[in-house]
Formats: sequence, C-alpha cells, structure tokens
Amino acid sequence: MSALFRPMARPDLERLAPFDTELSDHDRPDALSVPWSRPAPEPTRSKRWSARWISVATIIVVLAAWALTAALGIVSPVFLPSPAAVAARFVSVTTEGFVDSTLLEHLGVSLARVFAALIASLIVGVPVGIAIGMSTVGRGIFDPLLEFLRPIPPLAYMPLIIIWFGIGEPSKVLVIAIAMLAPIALSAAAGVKGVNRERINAARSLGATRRQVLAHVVLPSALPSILTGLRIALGAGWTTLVAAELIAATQGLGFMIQSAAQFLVTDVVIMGIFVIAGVAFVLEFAIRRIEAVLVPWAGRD
Amino acid sequence: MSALFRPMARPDLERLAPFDTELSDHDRPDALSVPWSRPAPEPTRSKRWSARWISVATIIVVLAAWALTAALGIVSPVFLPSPAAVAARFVSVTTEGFVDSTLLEHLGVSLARVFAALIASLIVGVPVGIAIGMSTVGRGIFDPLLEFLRPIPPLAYMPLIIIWFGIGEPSKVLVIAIAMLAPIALSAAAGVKGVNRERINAARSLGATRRQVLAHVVLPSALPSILTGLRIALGAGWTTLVAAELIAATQGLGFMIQSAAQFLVTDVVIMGIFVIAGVAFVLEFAIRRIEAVLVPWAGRD
Amino acid sequence: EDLKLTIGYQTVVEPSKVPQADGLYEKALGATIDWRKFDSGADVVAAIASGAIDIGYVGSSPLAAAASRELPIETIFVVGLIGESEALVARNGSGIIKIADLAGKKVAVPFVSTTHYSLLAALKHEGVDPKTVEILNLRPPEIAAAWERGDIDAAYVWDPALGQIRTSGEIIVDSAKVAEWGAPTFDAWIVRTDFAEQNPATVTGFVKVTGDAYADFLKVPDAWSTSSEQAAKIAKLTGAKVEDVPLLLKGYVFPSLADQASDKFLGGATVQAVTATSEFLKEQGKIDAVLPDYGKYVSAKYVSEAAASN
Amino acid sequence: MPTLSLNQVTIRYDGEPRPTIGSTSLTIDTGDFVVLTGRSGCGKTSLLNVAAGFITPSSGTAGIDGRSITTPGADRAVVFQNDALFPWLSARDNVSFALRMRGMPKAERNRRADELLERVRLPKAGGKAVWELSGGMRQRVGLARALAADPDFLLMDEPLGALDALTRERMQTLLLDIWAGANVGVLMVTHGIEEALLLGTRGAVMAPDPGRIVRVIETGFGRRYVAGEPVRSIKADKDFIAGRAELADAIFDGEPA
Amino acid sequence: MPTLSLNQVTIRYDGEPRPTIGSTSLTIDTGDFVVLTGRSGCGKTSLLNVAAGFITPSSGTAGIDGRSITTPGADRAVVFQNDALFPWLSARDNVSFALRMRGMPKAERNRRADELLERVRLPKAGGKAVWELSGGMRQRVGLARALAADPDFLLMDEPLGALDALTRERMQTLLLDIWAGANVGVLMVTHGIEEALLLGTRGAVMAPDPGRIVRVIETGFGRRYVAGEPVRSIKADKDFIAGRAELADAIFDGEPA
Ligand SMILES: Nc1ncnc2c1ncn2[C@@H]1O[C@H](COP(=O)(O)OP(=O)(O)OP(=O)(O)O)[C@@H](O)[C@H]1O
Ligand SMILES: Nc1ncnc2c1ncn2[C@@H]1O[C@H](COP(=O)(O)OP(=O)(O)OP(=O)(O)O)[C@@H](O)[C@H]1O
Ligand SMILES: NCCS(=O)(=O)O
Ligand SMILES: [Mg+2]
Ligand SMILES: [Mg+2]
Repeated sequence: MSALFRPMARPDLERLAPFDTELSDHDRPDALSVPWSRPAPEPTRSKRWSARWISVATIIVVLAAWALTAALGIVSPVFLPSPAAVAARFVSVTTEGFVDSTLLEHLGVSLARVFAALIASLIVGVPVGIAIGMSTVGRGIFDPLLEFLRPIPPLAYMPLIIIWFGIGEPSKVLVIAIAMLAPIALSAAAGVKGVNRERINAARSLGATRRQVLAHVVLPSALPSILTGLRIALGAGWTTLVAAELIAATQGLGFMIQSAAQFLVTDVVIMGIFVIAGVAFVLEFAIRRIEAVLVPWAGRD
Repeated sequence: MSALFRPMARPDLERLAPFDTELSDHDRPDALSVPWSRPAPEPTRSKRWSARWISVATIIVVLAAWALTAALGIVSPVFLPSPAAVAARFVSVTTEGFVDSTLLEHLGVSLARVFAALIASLIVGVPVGIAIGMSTVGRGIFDPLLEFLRPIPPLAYMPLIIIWFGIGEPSKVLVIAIAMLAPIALSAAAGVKGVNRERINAARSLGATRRQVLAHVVLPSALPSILTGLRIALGAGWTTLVAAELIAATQGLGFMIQSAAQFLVTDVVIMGIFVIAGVAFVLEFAIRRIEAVLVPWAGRD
Repeated sequence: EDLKLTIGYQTVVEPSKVPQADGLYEKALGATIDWRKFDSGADVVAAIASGAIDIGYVGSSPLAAAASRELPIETIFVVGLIGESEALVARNGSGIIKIADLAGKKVAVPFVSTTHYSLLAALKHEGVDPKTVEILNLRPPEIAAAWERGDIDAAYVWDPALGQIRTSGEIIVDSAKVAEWGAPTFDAWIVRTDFAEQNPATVTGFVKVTGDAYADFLKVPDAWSTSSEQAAKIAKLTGAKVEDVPLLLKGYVFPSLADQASDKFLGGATVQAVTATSEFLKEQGKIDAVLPDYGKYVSAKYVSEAAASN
Repeated sequence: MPTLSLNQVTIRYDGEPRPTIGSTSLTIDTGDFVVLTGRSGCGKTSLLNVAAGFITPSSGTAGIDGRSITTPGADRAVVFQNDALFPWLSARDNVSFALRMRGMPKAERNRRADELLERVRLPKAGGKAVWELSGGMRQRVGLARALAADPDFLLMDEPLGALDALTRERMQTLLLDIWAGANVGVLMVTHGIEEALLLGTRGAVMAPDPGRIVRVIETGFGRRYVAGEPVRSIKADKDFIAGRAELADAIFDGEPA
Repeated sequence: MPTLSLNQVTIRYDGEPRPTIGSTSLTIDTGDFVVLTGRSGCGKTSLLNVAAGFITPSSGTAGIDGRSITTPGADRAVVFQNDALFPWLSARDNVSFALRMRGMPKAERNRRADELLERVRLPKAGGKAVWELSGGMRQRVGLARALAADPDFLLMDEPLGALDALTRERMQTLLLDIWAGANVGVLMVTHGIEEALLLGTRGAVMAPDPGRIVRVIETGFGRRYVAGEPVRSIKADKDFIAGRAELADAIFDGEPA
C-alpha cells in the first residue's frame, strides 16, 4: 500500500506549555506559536523499520545474484569477479598492497589530498563568500568569477593546471581545491546574505558595533550554511579526486583503480569502488555529526 | 559600505485588497494572510546595477591583465596564449575545425551524448523516484542502491563500464546517465514525498480516486522538484561529459580539449573551457526558462 | 650540494633500463633521481613543459610537436631508429590484411606518439584518407584492455602492449617498413634548456651513463639473452615478457655514442628528421606551423663531451 | 436530510501511549452549523478528520445515516486552513476539480464553476492563477471548490485562521451567507471565540487528555445575522458578551484568561 | 525623564513613487505606553524603525531630548515579533548580550541575566537552548534581553503576534507587570484591537496612503490592571466595549467590519 494514502501518526509536538512551569515533558519547542506551521508527519517507527528490512533484503538479493552469476561462470572473472574474489582482494590489498602500496596507504594519500584541498578552499572561499554576501563590491568582483568557474568540469581545466603547475602533488591538490571553491564560497555568501535582518537590528539596538555584529551575529548565522557548503564541497572533492589522480600519481585510490583497470584486474576496480563509496559515506556521516554538534540550531529556526 | 547595514527598500507586497473588488493594481498575492511571512527585502535596482557594473569592470580588468601578460611575452604562448589568439582559435575551429571536426560538430556530439543520457536517466529515474516517494517497498529497494551510487565518482566506475560495455558510444552515454540518475530519482522522490498532505486530502474529499490523485495531485506537485533535479542532473552530466569523452572518443568538446592538450595547443584548451562554461550557462538559463513556463507556481507556494 | 633530478621514462625496451635498474645514474651523477613512468610521449612533453621533470624520453613525433610549439627543450641523445619494435597489428577476424582495409575500422594509437605518426604516414603511403579510418586515442595499457574486450580492430603500438595484442592478431606493417617508405621515427632523450644550462655536467653525466649502457649492449648484443640479468631488469621495469626482451632489443637500431655526435645524428641528420616530422605533422593538420630552423632543439654538445671523457 | 454522526469515537495514533480522542460523540444535521473550539492540540482536527474519512477511529463509529464512513467522499467536502488549492490549476479549474473527477464535460463544469465563483463574490477571478489571488480570495476559491462537489456536509478546519483580522471578519459574514443559501450541515473548527459564537448554531468545546467534548452551547447569533441584524449590533448584545465569557471559561477551564 | 519624539517624519523608500509615511509626529515620555495600530501595510513598522534608528526619515526629525536619532542604540531596546533571539546562544547568553557588548565581565552579566529571567518568570530557563523554549518562553527571553540593555524606551513590533491566543493573553498581563515595574516609555505595534485597548495609556491609529496617525485615543485600562482590577472585569466594562468599537471604527474607517 502506498505511503501517501495512509493516515500517519505524527509526533506530539504541539501541546500547550503551562505558562508558569518550566519545560515540562509535554513541552515541545516552538510549534505552539504558529499552529499551522506544523512539521510534516513523520513515518512511524514501524514503517521505518519495514523499509529498512526491505533494504537489507534488497542488498542480500543483489549480492546473491552477483555471486550466482559469477559462480555460474557465464562471464569471465575479468568481466565479473565473484564477491568472494573482491573480498579476498580487499584483504590482500590491505595486507600486501597493489601497485606498490597497501590499501591504507592509497587511502591515506587520497584523504590527505582531499583535506589539503579542503583547507585551501576554506581559507580562500570563506572570506570570498563573506565579501560577496556583505558588500556590493565583493559581489560585483567575485560573483562573475565564481559563476564562471562553477560549471567547468575539473577534467577540462586539468590540462591547464598540468601545463602551469606540473604533475606534482600541488597540481592534484589544486584541481580538487578548485572544484571545492565554488560550493564553499557560494554557501558562505548565501549564509551571510540569509542572515535574519531582525537579528542584526536586534544586535545593533543592543549596542553592538558593526564589528561586533559581524563577529557575534553574521558569522554564527552563516555557520550552518558554511557547513552545508563544506559538505557539498567534500562530495565534489571526493569526486574530483579520481580525476586528480590521473595526473602522474603513484599512490591513491583513484590511481589504484585506474592501474587495476589498465591491467584488467577487475576485482581491484570493484573493491576500489566500494572503498570510495564507503569513504564518501563515512565523510558525509562525519560532517552531519559535526553539524549536529556545532550548529544544533540549524533547521530549527 | 556593507550591504547588510543599510536599510533596504522592499517591494510593495502587502497592501490589503479591498474585499469586493477584483485584483486591483495594489493587490499583490498572498502576503496579506500572514503578515510576518514577508519576503526578504530585495536589493534595490540601483544596488543591483552597481554590482553589475563592478562585475563588468572586473571582467574587463581580468581580460586586460591576461592580454597584458600575454603581450609582454614573459611566458610562452604554450602556457598563456593571448585572448586574441584564443578568439582567433574560436573562429578557426568554428570554420576549419580541430582534430578533424569543427567546433559545431564537437559541440553537437557532446550535446547529443548529454541529452541521450538525460532522456535515459529520466526514463529510469522518475519512476524510481516516484516509487521511493510513494511506497515503503520502493523506498526499501531503491534507496540503498541510489545512496550507494550517488557518491561514486564517474571516473571510478568508468573502467568498469568500459570493461562491461566497451569503448563505444553506449558507454559514454551510460557514464553520463549514471551520473544523472541519482539527482533525478532523488529529486522526484523528494517531490513526491513533499506533496502537501492537505492537497491530497482535498482531492480525495472532492471525489478523486487514488489513480486520479496520482495523476492530478502527486505528479503536478512533484514537477517543480523533478525539474530542479533535472537541472542538477544536467550540471552533473555536463561535468561528466569530459570524463566520458576520455573513452576513445573521436569527437566532442572534451575530446577536443584533451587532444589539444596533448598537442600543446593551449589556445584550443582555453577556448574549449570557455565554450563548456558558456554551454553550461546557456543550459542552466534554458532550464530556468522552462521552469518558469512549466511550473510558474514553484516557490510561490 | 644535493642535486635533485626528475626523469620521465617510458616502458620501451632499450638498454638504458639496465643502469636505471642498477641505480648507476644516481651514483654517477651524485644526485637523487625521481624516476617517473609515462605511458606516452605527449604526457612526457606536458610534464617537461610545466617544469615537473628535467629529462624525458620521447619519440620523434612528440619531440617535433613540442619543438614546433617552441618549448625550451634540447635533444641530448638519440635512443635509436625505431624498427620492428613498433607495429600495426590487426585483430584476428577483423578482416584487415593490408593497410587499405583500415577504412571504416577502429584503429587505436596514443595521440602524438611515434605510432600515431607512423600510422598517418602509412595511410598516406597507401593513399587511404585518414578521415575514413576511426582513429582512437588510447594509451598503450588502454589499448591492451580494449583489445582484450574486442573493442578495436587494430592498433599501432609498442611493447609491452604490442606483445600482448600480437598473440591474437597479425602484424600489418611495422615502423621499419614505414621508415623505408620515407617516414622514419626515432626515440630520444630530451632535457629542459634551463636545467641543461644550470647543470651541464649532470646532463653530460646522464648521456655518458646512457651511452655506456648502449655500448655495453652493442658490444655483444647476444649476451643480453633471455636468461641474462640484463633482460630480467629490463622486463621488470617495462612489463615486457622476459623471453621477448632479446628480440625487442633488435627492434631498434641503436647508435653508439660516437655515432651520436656525427652528422648522422645529433650532429646533423636529427635536425632534418625533426624538421621533416614537423612538416608532415603540419601537412596532416596536427600542428599549426613549422619553424624555419630546428637547430636549437638539438644539441650534440653533451654526447661529444661524454664521448671525449671516455 | 442526512445526518452525520460520530458515536463514541476514540483515536489512538500509532506509537502514542494514550488515546488522543477518548469516546466522543457528535451529531450534525443538514442546516446545522456546529463550531468546534478548544485549545491547541486537544484533538479538533483529529475529530474533523474522522468525519472527513481521512483517519479511521480506533473504536466507535462515524457514519452518515447509518452508512459507515470509511474513506473521504464528495458528500463531505473539506475546506482547509491554508486553502490547499492546486496551484497548477487556474481558480476556475480548482473550483471545477470535483466535477472533472466525475467526468463532467469541460464546458458544463466551467459554467458551473463560474456560477460558484460568483456566489463567493469572485466573478472575474476564474482565469487567475492561484498565486495571483490574495489570502481572502484564495480561501473563497477553496470554499467554492468544496461547494462544487455539492456536498451534504461542509467540514472546515480553521478556514479563516490564516487571514488577517479585517479579511477574516468579512469572510465570516460570507460564510453565513453561503450557509444560509445552501442546504448543508457545517462542522467548523476555529480558535476564535467570537467567531465561534457569531457563526455557530451550536458551539462545542473540547478539552485535552484525552480529547473530548466538554461543553455544548446553543447559540443563535448567526441566524440573527442571516435574518438581517448587523454584525456590530449582534456583537454589542449583552447575550453575546456573556456568551464570550462563557465560551472562554469553558476553553480555558478556570485558568486565568 | 527623557522624551522620544518624532517630528513631522516622512519616509520614502528607494524606488517608491510616493512616500510611505507622510509627515507624522509622535511623542513618548517615560511611563507612557503608546500602542500603534492600523491596517497591514500602513507603515507602523516603518515608524517604529525610525524611532529605533534602523532607518533614517526622508524628512522631519527623530530625537531624544533634542539629540537626534541616527543609529540604533541601547537606550532604545527593540522587541521583535519573531523574538529574533540568537539561536547559537543559550537563553542566558541571549539576555546578557547587551552587557557582553559593553564588555561586562561574565560572572556579573550572568547574575544580571538570571535576575531578568526571573523577572519574566523564567527562573530556570537560563541554560536552555533557544529551540528548547516554547513560543511564549522565547518571547519572554526576548523581552528580558531588551530589558538587560536598561533602555529608556522599549520599542515592540507586534511582540505577541506569533503567539497562540492563550499564551498571548498571558503575555499581555506580563507586559503590563514589567512596564509597571520598570521606568520606561513603551511604543508597541499590534494588530489586536483588544490588546491595544488593554495595554496602552494611549492608542494611536494609523491610516495608509500615505501612512499617518489619524486618531489618538487616551485609554487607561492598563493602569486599572496594574492597580489590581482583574482582566476579565476590565474587558466586561462597557467603556472597554465602547472603546473597542471606537478603535475598530478608526482602523477600518467606515468599511463594514
Ligand atoms: N498523525 C498523528 N500521529 C500522532 N499524533 C498525532 C497525529 N496527529 C495529531 N496528533 C496529536 O494528537 C493531538 C491532537 O492533534 P490535533 O491536530 O487533532 O489537535 P487540534 O486540536 O487540531 O490542534 P490545533 O488547534 O493546534 O490545530 C496532538 O497532541 C497531536 O500532536
Ligand atoms: N524597505 C522598504 N522598501 C520599500 N517599501 C517598503 C519597505 N519597507 C516597507 N515598505 C512598504 O511600506 C509600506 C509600510 O510598510 P510597514 O512594514 O511599515 O507596514 P506595517 O504597518 O508595519 O504593516 P504590517 O501590519 O503588515 O506589519 C508597505 O506598503 C510596505 O510594502
Ligand atoms: N616510442 C615512443 C612513444 S612516444 O614518445 O612517441 O609516445
Ligand atoms: Mg487543528
Ligand atoms: Mg509591521
């Protein structure tokens, strides 16, 4: 049965808080003010669970189908290695390595590149974003440059980076950093632009100077948006990593996959894809945690 | 002076409509209902203009600096061809071609690939998204698969695609289509999930059958979100295009850039980057127009 | 002082792999050397252009393309004329038995490389319009993979990819034949001019070690047999099968250090060869312009000095 | 003259420990105008949703003349607080939605929609897009849309809650006019005490934990308006003022107002 | 005893053809509680913003005891409709914001904040995050934050507009209590007619096109509450009822209410 047509239970968000008690158990934030701005009904626990079980079943079915196809030997392992072979590769690359480095070394090098790029693009992107968000001049200068940069695929500017900056580590980091720059700067700008004017007015009427408004209102207000930008940027960076490692790399997950593909070692290719997907998942999860800790108010505003 | 600190004019959105007249000039939609849900103040025309002039100035300065550096001959044209050389290339590649095809042919082939991929991913992605949005089973099955697929860089799965499907045109289209699939399906799902329950209830209490609700409420409600997904997907597809054209292409903008880089024809590389950025800009603009025509209510809801 | 040197090499089977494997260059030059492996000359040229490497191994075609773009490089050592070591192979069952059959087929070459050049030259010699052939830009390892999958009908390539694809294909023509048709190709070591100016002794030292290896091979070529340790070292660095190495070494015509300085090579003919290559590339629309003089891209100075120090 | 009746309805939502609505009964005849008030969260919407057929009671029955209510139906048209119009349709197409669902030909349903738009005093708004309408106009289109289904009952959940004070007062009298002219039973949820008093033939007050009707007040001010008495005079009436205090008392149940 | 006065203030926004506010004067003394009402869009917020120093009048002057108002200042604390609290700060840190801006040491400002929280009857909410508070609690924190600046004037723009009916009524009496205990002049904008009547010492009604004050009504019901009379008895008073009608008349100016 479709989820849309069933009446759904929804969390008890709108009891009226007795006036002169402090927060009671029934007292849920905020929702009582505007009765019609209710949170959308959420799926009940049982519904969430059944979806999860179906997901587990799906994954099992997919793996089983894969294993079966591989076991039947209809296609050669070059085309479709068995799940067991991929798992074995995971172990062997972890312990013995592939193309002269272990999995952990490849992973470490790749992560180092992405994080170096992240730091570089934060250092450049956040001030640029704040300039765009806060001043007409900043917007006039940086907006067209960013809008030009944003849609260009990394592989298109990579040849230029190679000619200009060589094939060393800086070029790889730069390619990734450029891909990260636009999301970070544009999110920072959106965050600054989206600062609630009333909050700024409030701060000023409470005696804050302009500098204090920037430090105590604008920056904290923009933080959730900056973190969102960071999340998008990490995704973009991780995607660009494999491209960057086309540049004369000797280590890295992207390099590992490409080398494996050139030698038709399909099980390492598939294993690498799983590792890349896994790391992306972990990064995304980590940033969500960071967001929850750093800006617990985001989305409840 | 910073834009945040100046009081800003804001459009006259909230006059009270006289009750028994029809729409008067003063009558602006909707805002009178909830006086505090006002649109954020928009920059005044003069402010928008000054930013635009600064942008124009910025672009002129950047071009001039580029022309000057190139003219001074500090660096060889292999590193930095002059703007004039790039412009001349634009003309010569348009008329005579580069690596055996004219610019229009390269562009046509690339666009054909991206649009073929777009159609493929719409055909697959929209129904999948609707299934995710409407049924627990659909969500259980497709959500994990999409979430797995989403963060994998095209260059990582490209070797696998090549191993499985060869180096022909289908592989190129497939690589692009996979990159487009997740944004389209997830936006469609978000659109369906975000359908206003009251609208569904309204339709049902007006006698609509379930199928009618799907056709007359769910789909139109999800359309703005699907179009947003399409826009994101086109961006992703355009980015992936250059990667896809790493696969033994003989035509296409990405192929042109890569070949030019190998022959050290830097002016064609830069010209190609401009063309790619320009096309991305045009595509984005076109979709925004399509959105404005197809879903004029989006964002005013 | 501690000199750092970056050298870009390719997986071509030739004698200098032996001193490279033995670390003789480091010893002789007193430098730390970062050896970078490249799949084709185009990538080497890009790396040299950006200053990322100091000395690189390229074929005559990328060399001509780079010189024509006036990159600050110098040719310091001619590895040798390419003979049977680069060849056009047609896949069994592709129906290709002569060059004219290539029309409408998929033929893979690494763009800009010597085999790209040789393919174009062969097509021209046989009167086949290159536009009728689907010429795909693939790097040698990608050619091997695409071949395995049956995606391409023919490829013009060198070892180790050549060795792999030859087992299921027929050689249609090789570079020795194309050279006879008037389009010879060769491989060479090039150096960045600014590096050479600052470190002339290092360059001479490099040339000398290289030349010694060639001399060692030329002295008794048969000593580098399948079971020799030289063959094993070469196989390890290039990925070629060890049993193929002796034959592959015969695929080149290696000049001695003394010959290098003569007018047959760096002393004269190399400049003409680069000029001729450039002219052909221009004719094929691959490069824009041919320079009036390629003299400054070729230098016999280092080979002369190296030969003199013997 | 159908009768909608809720008998001993209880509602317990999935995962909630206690019932939200505990054994509540309510009967609405054609011609009735029942107004339901009560504090936020006491279950007014839940009860209305049972009548609409959007949710099924955990126990008790909801029915019309003995036929049990299991799904929404065009005999019970619903008007929502935020109009819930379809923005991809013009005002006219919104109004004719129910007719289209029944397969009525376009020309006929357009004619009918224009009649209804006239009835809610929007004779020229048919071709407008939803977002071109003001809040009050949208709410009137929503009303016309509900009337188009030619329902026996009109269920309204805070239909005027999102309007500003002036528009709201005007809509109140419009509602009374419509009700007077149509042969329907009305169930309306509101937070407004005066509104409850002015509009209803009967006012029902709910209290929470569990939600139930704790007080029913017979009121007749709406009929007086329909009979021709001006609103201002009604509101100045001492019965009205006393009624306000009584309703407020029942809602806030002893807590300081 | 400072006096805030607006003299012949006009406002014309950039790009607007006509002035939004046309030559309006208003004087607020310490101890005054001036309530500004009027239809949506007539310029209430704009006028309050001039007093706050958020916008500069196009002509006319705004000043306190002759010193002209050019920027916002802690002598005129503002309370906003949607509280405008800083969600990255705890309730206590929100309240002590003005003190922090002045460089007051942490311990002292915390003590002061806690006192103020007690005054708005939130003695235990200091450590709470903003989003853990209900709408009414947030509005009270906003009030405490404004009071912390120890302002001469309290400017409030629909401070109770986002609250539900019950919470809103309770906040009204709290506002009166605070006002009675503090030595401030209050300017408050509201849409609520009863609210205006109950709270103000003076009620000013604005009309649009251009925005101007068209009527000033002296009211004293707030003082009666402060003196001890219960709200319900005040609201039942016939003067109050007459005042409501008078205010409504002034606001809607002849249009049918
Ligand atoms: N689908 C649901 N699942 C679980 N609890 C629900 C659901 N719908 C409503 N509730 C809870 O039931 C109670 C009554 O909700 P309901 O919406 O009926 O109240 P209401 O009287 O209409 O309130 P308001 O005046 O704010 O509209 C509330 O506590 C609410 O949180
Ligand atoms: N920054 C601005 N630029 C241009 N026009 C503005 C600006 N701010 C307000 N206005 C216009 O001035 C008029 C008065 O606005 P204002 O917000 O002062 O009204 P208000 O009485 O507070 O309304 P409400 O009751 O809805 O809060 C409105 O027509 C509004 O659209
Ligand atoms: N045999 C040399 C290959 S290339 O340098 O020309 O690519
Ligand atoms: Mg409700
Ligand atoms: Mg206002």
